[in-house]
Amino acid sequence: MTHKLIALPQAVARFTRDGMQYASGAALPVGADAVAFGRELIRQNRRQLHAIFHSNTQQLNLLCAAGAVDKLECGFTGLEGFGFANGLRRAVESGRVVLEDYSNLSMALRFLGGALNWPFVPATVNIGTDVQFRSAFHPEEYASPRKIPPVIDPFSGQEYGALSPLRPELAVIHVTLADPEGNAIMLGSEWSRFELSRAARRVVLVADALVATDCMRQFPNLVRIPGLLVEAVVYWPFSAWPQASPGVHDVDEPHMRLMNQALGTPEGYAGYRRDFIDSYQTLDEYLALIGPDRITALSATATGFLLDPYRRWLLSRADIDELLAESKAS
Amino acid sequence: MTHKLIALPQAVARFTRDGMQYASGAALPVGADAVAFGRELIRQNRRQLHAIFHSNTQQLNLLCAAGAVDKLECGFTGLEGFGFANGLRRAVESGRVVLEDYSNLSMALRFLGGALNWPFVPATVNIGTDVQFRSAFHPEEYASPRKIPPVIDPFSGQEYGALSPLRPELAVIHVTLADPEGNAIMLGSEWSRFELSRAARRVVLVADALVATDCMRQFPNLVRIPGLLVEAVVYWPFSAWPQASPGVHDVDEPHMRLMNQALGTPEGYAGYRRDFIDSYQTLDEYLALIGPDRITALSATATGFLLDPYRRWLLSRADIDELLAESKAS
Amino acid sequence: MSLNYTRQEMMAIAAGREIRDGELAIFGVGLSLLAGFFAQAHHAPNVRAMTEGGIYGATPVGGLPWGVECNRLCTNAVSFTGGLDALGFLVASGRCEVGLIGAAQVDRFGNVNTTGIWGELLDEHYRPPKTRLTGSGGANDIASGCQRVVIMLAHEKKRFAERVDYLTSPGYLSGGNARARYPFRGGGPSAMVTTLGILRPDPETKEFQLDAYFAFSSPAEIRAQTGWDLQFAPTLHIAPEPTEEELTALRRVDVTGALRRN
Amino acid sequence: MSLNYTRQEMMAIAAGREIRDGELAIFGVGLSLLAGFFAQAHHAPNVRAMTEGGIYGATPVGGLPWGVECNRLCTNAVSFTGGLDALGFLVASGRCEVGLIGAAQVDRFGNVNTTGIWGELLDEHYRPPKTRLTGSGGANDIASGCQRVVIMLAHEKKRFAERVDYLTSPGYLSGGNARARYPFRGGGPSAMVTTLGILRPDPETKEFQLDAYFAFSSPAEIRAQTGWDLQFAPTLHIAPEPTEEELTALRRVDVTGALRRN
Repeated sequence: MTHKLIALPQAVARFTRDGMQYASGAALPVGADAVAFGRELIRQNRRQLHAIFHSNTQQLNLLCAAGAVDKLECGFTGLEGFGFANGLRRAVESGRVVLEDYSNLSMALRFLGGALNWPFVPATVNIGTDVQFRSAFHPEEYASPRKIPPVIDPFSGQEYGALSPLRPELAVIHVTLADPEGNAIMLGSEWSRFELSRAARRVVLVADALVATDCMRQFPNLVRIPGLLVEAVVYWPFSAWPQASPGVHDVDEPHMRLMNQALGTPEGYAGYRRDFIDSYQTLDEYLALIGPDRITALSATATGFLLDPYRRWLLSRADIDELLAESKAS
Repeated sequence: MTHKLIALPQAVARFTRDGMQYASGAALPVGADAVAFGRELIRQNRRQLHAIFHSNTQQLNLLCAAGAVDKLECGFTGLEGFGFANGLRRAVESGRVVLEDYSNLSMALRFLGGALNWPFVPATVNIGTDVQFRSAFHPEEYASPRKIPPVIDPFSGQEYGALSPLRPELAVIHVTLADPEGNAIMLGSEWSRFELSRAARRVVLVADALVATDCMRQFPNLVRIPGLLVEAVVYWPFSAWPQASPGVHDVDEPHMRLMNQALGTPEGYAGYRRDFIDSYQTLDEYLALIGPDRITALSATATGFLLDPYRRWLLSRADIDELLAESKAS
Repeated sequence: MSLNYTRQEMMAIAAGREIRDGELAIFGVGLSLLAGFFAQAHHAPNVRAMTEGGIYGATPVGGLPWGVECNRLCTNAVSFTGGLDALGFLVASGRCEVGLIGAAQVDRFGNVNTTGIWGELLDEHYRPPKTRLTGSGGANDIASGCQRVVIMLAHEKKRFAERVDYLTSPGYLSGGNARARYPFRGGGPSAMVTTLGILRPDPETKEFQLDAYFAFSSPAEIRAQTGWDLQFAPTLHIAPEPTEEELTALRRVDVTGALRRN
Repeated sequence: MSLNYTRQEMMAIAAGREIRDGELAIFGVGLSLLAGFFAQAHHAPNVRAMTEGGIYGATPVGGLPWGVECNRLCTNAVSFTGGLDALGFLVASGRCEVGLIGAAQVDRFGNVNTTGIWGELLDEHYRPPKTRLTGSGGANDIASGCQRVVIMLAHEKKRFAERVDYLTSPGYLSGGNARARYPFRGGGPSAMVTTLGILRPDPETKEFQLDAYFAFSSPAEIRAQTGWDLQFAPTLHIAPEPTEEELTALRRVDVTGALRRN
């Protein structure tokens, strides 16, 4: 069986392009998201992205600050306990990012509709509010007739809302564990990663750790994303940093604040880019940037027991490097 | 925390009634279904059930043979490798059971719609066929305007089908493992048990084995039915017999054939009822009926390794009896 | 004040009192999470708490969670599913009995704005806000689907507006039975719990009226801090101050003392 | 015959040849499962096999599975999900490239009946069938959604009807572009593989014509066993007999010899 491992820079080069619909598969703002993929998007100067984020994360906050996003569809744009997302906020307030608002459920429903290849998704939410009436993509329309148009229930004759399904060109999904064939386990809330993995036209995984396929055979009910849906697997531990990955590491509170503060101004962003995006070339340099002490501290998470059942199948760094060398050779 | 354990006869007495919408949460015909719950329904002479079975199982085959079902909605009425379901077949051909046909996906979608409390569910399947045009519930209508009526997509103006959501009064769901609070783990295909557990107005679990709640805390991503949705938990090992329960036991091939052959005639059913329904009073008598040798053989399933990670949390029979005694006392 | 407590603590306790034992309840992040888990710790031990991330049966460990699926809520959960399950199957469906949401701005009918501040009436042509807020998150879904909703917000005149800049989450829309025009599965907001008191909707008009004020507040102060002509309910009264048991329970939940930094 | 093989084996191999390497493919129970796993064992090692129960990456162990989620398919799966995922997200969506289904009765446009036999034309008033079959199961979903569908059935005159008693799973409906009236995500049946030969639809009319007959059969026999006036395709030919490699691969899959009991 051929494996699907690929290095992060190659994954960005091969699977992304300027102007594409780019979806992130993540937990909520403080949870698991492949923020490192966004750093690499910036390193490769991707522009004019049409971003589809179920909820904001530091990745989106960063991409907005970098000017990499033109259009955005999103259910929640804050950082929960860490306040407003300054990079996103600046970009939206200035009009540089056109943000089409939905709710958290309607984003999930739109992925569901995309996964089923439905023409529309019935909605009992968002209707009757400005989420339905106001469209940033069609600002001249009020009430917008096409953002969440009415649909008539044929059984009762009553009017419901109709959400537009999402089928993003690419979804980059954070998972806790993947095997080299792309079978994946998520620990913690799936949020909408299950539905998104079916809605997206292509799926790339970013995994905290790699395991042997035998782990998947031991826990097939945990494998919510089977390899047959997956194009490529990127191994990048702490890709969610400074956010958390349940079972693996906690949120880096000081860096969450530092980062969000930096993204509040162009100068701050420039400094952040210099220090935390352009300052590493390799995974090891990235991990060194976080720092061994901080990695140790963040890894001492009270959720660590969640990973215990799978540790015996973890692939070593040497195993992984060997597989990656193979894929480079081929 | 108060537990939700209840004995099988009490569960049937408390949660079922003649004429109710009764849904079974099961895998496909050869897989996990709480057949034993159906045996108890017959022992308590439940009648006029409106049965909602995603797929047929030996439970449905039996209930049909027993004359306990008046109306049925179903996606598949066979027994897969074991042929046609003779009890169901007789009941449908004679008109005693009125069977409304759907496909396997449309049953799942109808549970999804029930779980979301939608008025209808868009369909790209079943349309254009007799599954849409013919309604056994409204036999005089052709093409039936209300079984799967058309709905107009507001985005394109094109016509789609509209499935009616299901919100059964009771779902009795087979699970591999439950804790006393009703948190549950299924091994093998969920089929539609996840959606059904949200669509049904009340949920009763029938579990092959009970585990301590710590097992659920170790594997929260496996707990697809949380206790907060569950009314009661029945402990009844081999409840799926003669069908299989992945990780626990294999299908009993000779009994599958014996049972289905018996259900092919009224006399055969009467004998089956005498020998395999009215012939036991307690769980121990039920297990004795299957027979210790057969239990040993069926338990030697090649899927047994799937249960290994959870064995250390299994509650003993003594633990379970103690909990049940408590619930009787209260 | 008979006991030493902060305004934030009073607000969290007042909101927590809105939750009844055994209910299926969804809490947001921050204050509403504390209010919810205070209720569980105090008078609603069997509340079935969930978050919009699909985290069931969890209690916070190690401090106030940074988010609704923060690791501080992942250490003792019995089930993790996802957003479609939590916000869809359990909330939008009408199954969830009570939801707690925050608000940046409300109007007299309990409509909520958490999307942005324009600072002036937005005309038919949409444009970016002066101040972008968080958007709906799960709030619209909770406001649409929960059987009843409790809104929590700081009582400041600019937040209690004649009309919200953007209607993010539905209260009673234009009032009366306007909500019935839409197939929401939930009943609408049952209370606004603010830093100064408690407002409840008139049964007919659905206009929110002052039902209770806190011991450190007054009806006059509240009216002055409300942007519409606030009416007093016939039941107007002083909300009971926190009891010692309540305060103890709340502080057990608020281990890091987030609510004591007034 | 150059090799000793059964008609069932020829049919399974002919159906398996319809599956290409790398495809996402859904197999039903019995013969179609064997055909699918034969393809995987022979010429399509990277076929991405799934069942309608949402079992991924599995190969049968211990004999022909009794069902699509039999324990014989549960011992080495990498993922278990459920029906909504398999039949909805992957099949009805149009994502699945090929599906194999069985049929009790077909018509000239590849419409399938697996619901019941009435033995006479059913009028507008519905009534129970003389012989109840299995209903759709996942077949309607596969026939609606898969990019292409291969229908497998015994070639008997009563099964190849002028009109099916009940249209369970859509072929080309009334022929031509009739299918376009409905928003199916799949393209319709690409072949009927029978116990006697292979039928394929005319590109324009979508009427199924005889494309190949097996070495032990003949166009005349097939026409005699077809209930409509069967046309021969311009490409009519003898289907290649099983090669030794094919037969070895099939028998490795059919460990219990189910197909050798003719």
